[in-house]
Amino acid sequence: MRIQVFAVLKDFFKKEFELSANISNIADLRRYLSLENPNAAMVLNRCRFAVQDEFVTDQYPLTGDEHIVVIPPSSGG
Amino acid sequence: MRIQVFAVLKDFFKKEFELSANISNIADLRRYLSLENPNAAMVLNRCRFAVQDEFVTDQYPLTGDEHIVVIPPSSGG
Amino acid sequence: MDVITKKELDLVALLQQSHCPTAGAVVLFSGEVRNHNSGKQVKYLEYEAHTSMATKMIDEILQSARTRWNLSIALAQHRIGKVKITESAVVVITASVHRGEAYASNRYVIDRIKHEVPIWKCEYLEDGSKEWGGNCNCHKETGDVNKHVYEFEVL
Amino acid sequence: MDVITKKELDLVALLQQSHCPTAGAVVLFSGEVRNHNSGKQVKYLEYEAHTSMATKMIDEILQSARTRWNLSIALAQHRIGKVKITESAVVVITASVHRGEAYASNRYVIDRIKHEVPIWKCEYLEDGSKEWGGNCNCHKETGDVNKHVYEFEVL
Repeated sequence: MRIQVFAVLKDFFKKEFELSANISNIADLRRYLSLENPNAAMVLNRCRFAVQDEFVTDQYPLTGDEHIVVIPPSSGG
Repeated sequence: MRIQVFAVLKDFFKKEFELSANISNIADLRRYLSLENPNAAMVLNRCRFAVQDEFVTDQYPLTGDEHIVVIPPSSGG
Repeated sequence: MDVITKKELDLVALLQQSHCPTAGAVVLFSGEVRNHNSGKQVKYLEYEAHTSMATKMIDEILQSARTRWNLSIALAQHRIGKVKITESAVVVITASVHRGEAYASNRYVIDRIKHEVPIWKCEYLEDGSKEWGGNCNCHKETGDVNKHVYEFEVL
Repeated sequence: MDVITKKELDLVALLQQSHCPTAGAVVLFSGEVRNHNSGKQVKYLEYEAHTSMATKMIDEILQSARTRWNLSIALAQHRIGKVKITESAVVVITASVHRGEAYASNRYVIDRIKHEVPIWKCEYLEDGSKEWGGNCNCHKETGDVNKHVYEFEVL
């Protein structure tokens, strides 16, 4: 699966990267990324995730082919 | 005293006119004008009065030398 | 700047001078002439003001808003004379650190102008008639021509 | 019009196209870059967006506002990239028959943009440091990153 991160998450991860680990849903992915970079755990807990530009829940199942966007809390305006 | 009226009151009175009747306060003036033009009575009841560009109450005493402005309900904006 | 003016309101110029390094929020309100009111077709409006009192009162309202919401900018201008459909009859601009204050104060200023300040509109209708209209009717609720029910308070 | 743009926001052009014969009230909000935030001196901001999602979401928010308040006009534009002090980062314009709807809908649109839409700001401070900031913190109150406390609702 392809992961794309924004804003403050770019301080912890590459802007876009491939992940081939065995990850079954969004909750799993959140945990995986938090373990990979514990300093990002607090932000990741507050992130929303999107697949194909649609927000998905923690239970959303992942097959490994997805493009997943990790969206920190908004701060526009 | 000199009376100046605005807006809808110009349909009932001249825009500016002299009044030499014996009128002792604003409440008197309101009654006097209403009797002079009964069609204007309803509007006059809702008007504010100003002397020297300051709003005055019904009890404000008049000597006869004042410039009095009769102010219908606002409808700006 | 004349608070009461016969000229077309220059919203663009007013907006362009309303940016301030300490302000994060600017709100502009423009009250414009509609082609309809209470089911009637409106051709144009004509505004009249008791200019000296209106100017003084609007200045006081703006000063009161500046103090109450700690505004960086507070300005208002009202046009008199003939105002055509889509043209602006009144503009209010407020600027503050955060947006809450800019919205609230803007609303406060326009509400007070509409209820209190000696400015009147006359509607010239498509059928050829005219009507002095849109009067503040608060006395019906408050029983006092000096007591108003402001929209900004009942929100 | 690009909802998300790298160009300077043209408030004047947007305002000029926001007059409508059926609308009596136009409200413009401009969110501008302040020289201070939480006691720190700010040099400039840099905004980033997930453009495709942000565009779609802002369009949906505007459509929802149009329906809810029966607006004649509802538009919004957000700038990304470097934005200097006093420059506008976001603009929202709403127009409606009466002013209540124009104010309320304007506030609704900006609140939802700030809380929900994937746009982020990074503060570049006078001391040379940078800070991703001003995050929506509603989850602390609601316990859910998808549930927000909107200013327009608590007014």
